[in-house]
Amino acid sequence: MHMSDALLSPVVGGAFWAVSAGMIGLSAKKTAAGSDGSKTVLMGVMGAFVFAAQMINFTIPGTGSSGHIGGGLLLTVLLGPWRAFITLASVLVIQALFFADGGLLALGCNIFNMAFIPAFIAWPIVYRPIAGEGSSPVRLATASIAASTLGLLAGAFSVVIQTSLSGISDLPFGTFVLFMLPIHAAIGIVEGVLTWGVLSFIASTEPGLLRTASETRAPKSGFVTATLFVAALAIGGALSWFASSNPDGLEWSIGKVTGAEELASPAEKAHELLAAMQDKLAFLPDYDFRDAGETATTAAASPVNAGTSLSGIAGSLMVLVLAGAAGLALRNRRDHSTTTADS
Amino acid sequence: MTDRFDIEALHSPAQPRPLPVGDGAAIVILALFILFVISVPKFDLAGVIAFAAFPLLLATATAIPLLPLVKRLVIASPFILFMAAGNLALDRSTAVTIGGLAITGGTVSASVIVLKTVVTLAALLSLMAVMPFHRFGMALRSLRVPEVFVTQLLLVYRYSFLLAEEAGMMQKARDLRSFGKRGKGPLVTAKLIGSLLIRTTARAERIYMAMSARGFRAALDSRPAIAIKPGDLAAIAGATALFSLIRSFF
Amino acid sequence: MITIEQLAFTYPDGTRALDGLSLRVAKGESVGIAGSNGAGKSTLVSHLNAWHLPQAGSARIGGVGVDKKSVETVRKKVGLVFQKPDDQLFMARVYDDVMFGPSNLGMNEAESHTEAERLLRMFGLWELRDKPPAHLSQGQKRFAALAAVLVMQPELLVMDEPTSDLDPRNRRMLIGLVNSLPTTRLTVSHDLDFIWETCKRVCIMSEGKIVADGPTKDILADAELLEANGLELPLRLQGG
Amino acid sequence: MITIEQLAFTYPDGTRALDGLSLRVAKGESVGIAGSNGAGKSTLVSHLNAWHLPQAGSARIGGVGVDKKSVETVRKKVGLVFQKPDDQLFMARVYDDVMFGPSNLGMNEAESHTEAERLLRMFGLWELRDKPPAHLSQGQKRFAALAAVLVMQPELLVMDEPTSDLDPRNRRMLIGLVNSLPTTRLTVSHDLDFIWETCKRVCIMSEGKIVADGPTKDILADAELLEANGLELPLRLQGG
Ligand SMILES: Nc1ncnc2c1ncn2[C@@H]1O[C@H](COP(=O)(O)OP(=O)(O)OP(=O)(O)O)[C@@H](O)[C@H]1O
Ligand SMILES: Nc1ncnc2c1ncn2[C@@H]1O[C@H](COP(=O)(O)OP(=O)(O)OP(=O)(O)O)[C@@H](O)[C@H]1O
Ligand SMILES: [Mg+2]
Ligand SMILES: [Mg+2]
Repeated sequence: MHMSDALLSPVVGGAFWAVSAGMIGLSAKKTAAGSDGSKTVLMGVMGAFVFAAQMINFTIPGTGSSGHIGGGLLLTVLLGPWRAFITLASVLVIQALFFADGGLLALGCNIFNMAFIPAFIAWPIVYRPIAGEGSSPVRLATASIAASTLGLLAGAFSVVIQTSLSGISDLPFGTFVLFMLPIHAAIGIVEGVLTWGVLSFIASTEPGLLRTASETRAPKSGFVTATLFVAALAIGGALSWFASSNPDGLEWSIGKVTGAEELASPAEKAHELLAAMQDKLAFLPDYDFRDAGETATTAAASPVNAGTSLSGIAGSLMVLVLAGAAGLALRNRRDHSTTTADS
Repeated sequence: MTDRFDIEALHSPAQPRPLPVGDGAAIVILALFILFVISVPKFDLAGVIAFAAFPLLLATATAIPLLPLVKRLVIASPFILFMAAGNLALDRSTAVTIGGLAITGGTVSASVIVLKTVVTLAALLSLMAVMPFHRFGMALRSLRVPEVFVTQLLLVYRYSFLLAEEAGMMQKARDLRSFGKRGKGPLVTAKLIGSLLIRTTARAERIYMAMSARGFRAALDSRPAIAIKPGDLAAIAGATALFSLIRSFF
Repeated sequence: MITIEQLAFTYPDGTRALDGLSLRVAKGESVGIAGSNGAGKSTLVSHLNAWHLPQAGSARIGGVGVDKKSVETVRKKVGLVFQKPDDQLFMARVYDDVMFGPSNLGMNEAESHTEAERLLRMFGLWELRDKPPAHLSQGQKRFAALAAVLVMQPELLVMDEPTSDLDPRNRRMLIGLVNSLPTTRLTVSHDLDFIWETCKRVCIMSEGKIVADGPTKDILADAELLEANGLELPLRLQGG
Repeated sequence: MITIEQLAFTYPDGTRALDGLSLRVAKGESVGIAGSNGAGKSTLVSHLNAWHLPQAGSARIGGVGVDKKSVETVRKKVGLVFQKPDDQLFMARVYDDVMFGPSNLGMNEAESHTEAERLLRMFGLWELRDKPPAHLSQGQKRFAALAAVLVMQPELLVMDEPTSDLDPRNRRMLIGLVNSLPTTRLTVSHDLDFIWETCKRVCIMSEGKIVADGPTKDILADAELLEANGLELPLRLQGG
């Protein structure tokens, strides 16, 4: 399940962004050392493979909803955690860019949920101990299914936490958890079976591929990853707690950094000026709920920010129309200039 | 089942459009823009609408076809719509009354969620519609994104087409020698996926050989990362100022 | 066996690959098709097994019109060996690939196996039958593709550049093999010497049309005609 | 230019493709390599641009030993045209593909463009320069791959089956083109007539080794030697 920009507060999004970006940097360092062509290719191909697989949705029996596999565990088994992480992260970036899956700010969360968790948690903590070094088919199957199910559950749980911390959705934590976990358990089992199938196919036809992964050393598994996980949640949690006591996270942080007074006053002056103009322009001034000190009114006191006033909306719609018109004008000019240049 | 397997949608623009700022700066501005949009509070509908001006301006000015964009948005959004519906259902406190018509807080916050999605994703997709992907990669390098990662991005992108091509060939081969339901069962399909992996890997290796034989390095370091120019910094600062203004006005 | 009338085909990007092509081939004939690169030969061929459907004009194979409904019937009659063997091989083992068609057609399994073994042995692939096709050399792939089609014993055999990547001895063997087949044959090839030795009749294609059609010994000895269509005399006629 | 000593190579599945092969080619020579399908020719060739690294024995190109460290240096010297053009073309437009090498190597852009245009025009691809390579006919693809390599002006040009899928006229043109190049050349081909016209010296490969080596006019006229190695006389010598 891709986390989405619109459900995130800047602080939560930013915190996970920082964690994921840091991990990409670290993984890049780890993999750059032993880089050779054929591994680079393998990463690319496997990335493309997972990318394609993620585009195929299947219906989950009994739930009436549909899901797709994540491929995180498969990649980790084939490539080792560092390379798998880099590869998965690039898949997620491409999805965000071309298929609008999630969005840019949500990338941090998505990379964390769908790349970090399988590579640095599910694989070392669940898959490795169960699968062992040997190639017993039963252990392979158990490990694949257990690790991908737990990995997906952790990912889904993480989505719930990220959403709840952001405070955009009204869905109660418990309900959300109850909704997310069963679906992802089901997807996890399907994914586990598929992972096992592909792995045993590879073991029988192209055993060379499996060697790549066993060559990679596991990161000092439990410790590093658990620390990072906790750190991410802690940062996210703490910041959102702060943020939620100031309804506007970004303004709050800007204020803290630059010194709140200086920033607030010109902004407010501009505000008053513009508000005055707006009053004149407003189609339905009666419904203008704007009052002084609006930024301090919290959602609890009056759920509607002053900006929701109809005049505000009307004003913003006008901006929209103007922008569209300006764009069209620009385009016509460009078309004109290119045609004249051609002739 | 294959409702989204649409690799063609990945094509970068054939005719890249010139951008008024450097590619790196464009990406930074986009990120800032999204951050500002996301920072609009839960019930502030006007704030989001105002920001919608930017993707609209970009889309109309560069003549990006809107329909495919909207289609992408619809496909990408079931989760969002679900969450928005949640707000709609759960928050029934009246926020505004217009001529006796009560509008609930849920309605407002749900609209904000949906609109934020549309605005941020539209901005993202419009950028990809004007910037070819390899240029995007180069721009990431100029923003100091690690080389290994950028290389992977470019390869995954490139190999997705390869995979689709190979999958197409295999499907062609199978279709031509299977009749009725015979030869199209899940068992054959499973084997097919397995050999798709082998085939694509083999071909990708040879293509990689061809690329590196023509000067492509394991990474893209052969060309120095383009530094961000002062003009770009000014553009970023300008954009930030503008976004702040809009953000505080609406 | 083949009746094509005014067939036209334009690729989605606007390339007009076939431009009102007509061709008749009687049962039992062996016809060669030659023409310069990009003349539209492969495009023509992919209409014969209903891979492409006629956009204009018509094609009939063994009395069946090629259209949406007849796709399977046509494919049962026509064995097509592609120019790119990679378009043809897709199973994880060479042997499975060769047996894929017969088992889908519900042919007698023991007989098909015997035939598959005979072909694979003849092509020097029997020892390699467990390999994934992607791990064969190019010539080996071409033979594997040929075997996969021949084993289905099609009524009409269509081959697109069957000799490319074959070594001279294997090419010689293929000449012997196809000459021994009673099947109606259509052979697209730049190897005019191969056409010379395996086809009684030859058609010259240019820009999506057939511009000459006649007995091989006449057409392929007509230096001027060949020259005008991007071809030259078969090497055997060029002398040492 | 090329010094190969006792080179051996075994694929991961155990296939021994090269088995103690030695070969020396001097600067400026043009050498042909012939041999039956599966003899290991393509495997040999992929050692020349350091795709495969010697598992045993050694290979030196222009004084540089082929090993892990020299990969880049070797690839700059050697222009390799693959047997399968599909492996070689990867950009979204033909023109971009041809310009990929020069721009990566930091060659002068205007000059490379001129050269690319000259080659594409010569190969009849200039009109098709904006097409994706996957939408070309096979012969057109082969020329695109050739152009992409020639534009880089390599010190050593290695071609694996350059004439397959080319029509007779284009094949003739290629003969003229390669004969006009001053570069050291190694040509792998089953088209012995092409080798006859473009190479002064020829080596016969069999089962991963070189089993005969000498002037083209001697080796390719020796029917017995050829016969023993899965080959036959060039068609021009077979007469009508
Ligand atoms: N998928 C495609 N999309 C667009 N154009 C195509 C496509 N395939 C082929 N063409 C074009 O159609 C024309 C005919 O192609 P075709 O492959 O039929 O030629 P051909 O006669 O088989 O050539 P060759 O001898 O080189 O194999 C060529 O100009 C080619 O560029
Ligand atoms: N990736 C691979 N894995 C395993 N075996 C391989 C692989 N590629 C080639 N071979 C085997 O190695 C041997 C030599 O192959 P190679 O491609 O070098 O032959 P070639 O001389 O180029 O043949 P051709 O003339 O058919 O192209 C063949 O027997 C082939 O089956
Ligand atoms: Mg063709
Ligand atoms: Mg070969």
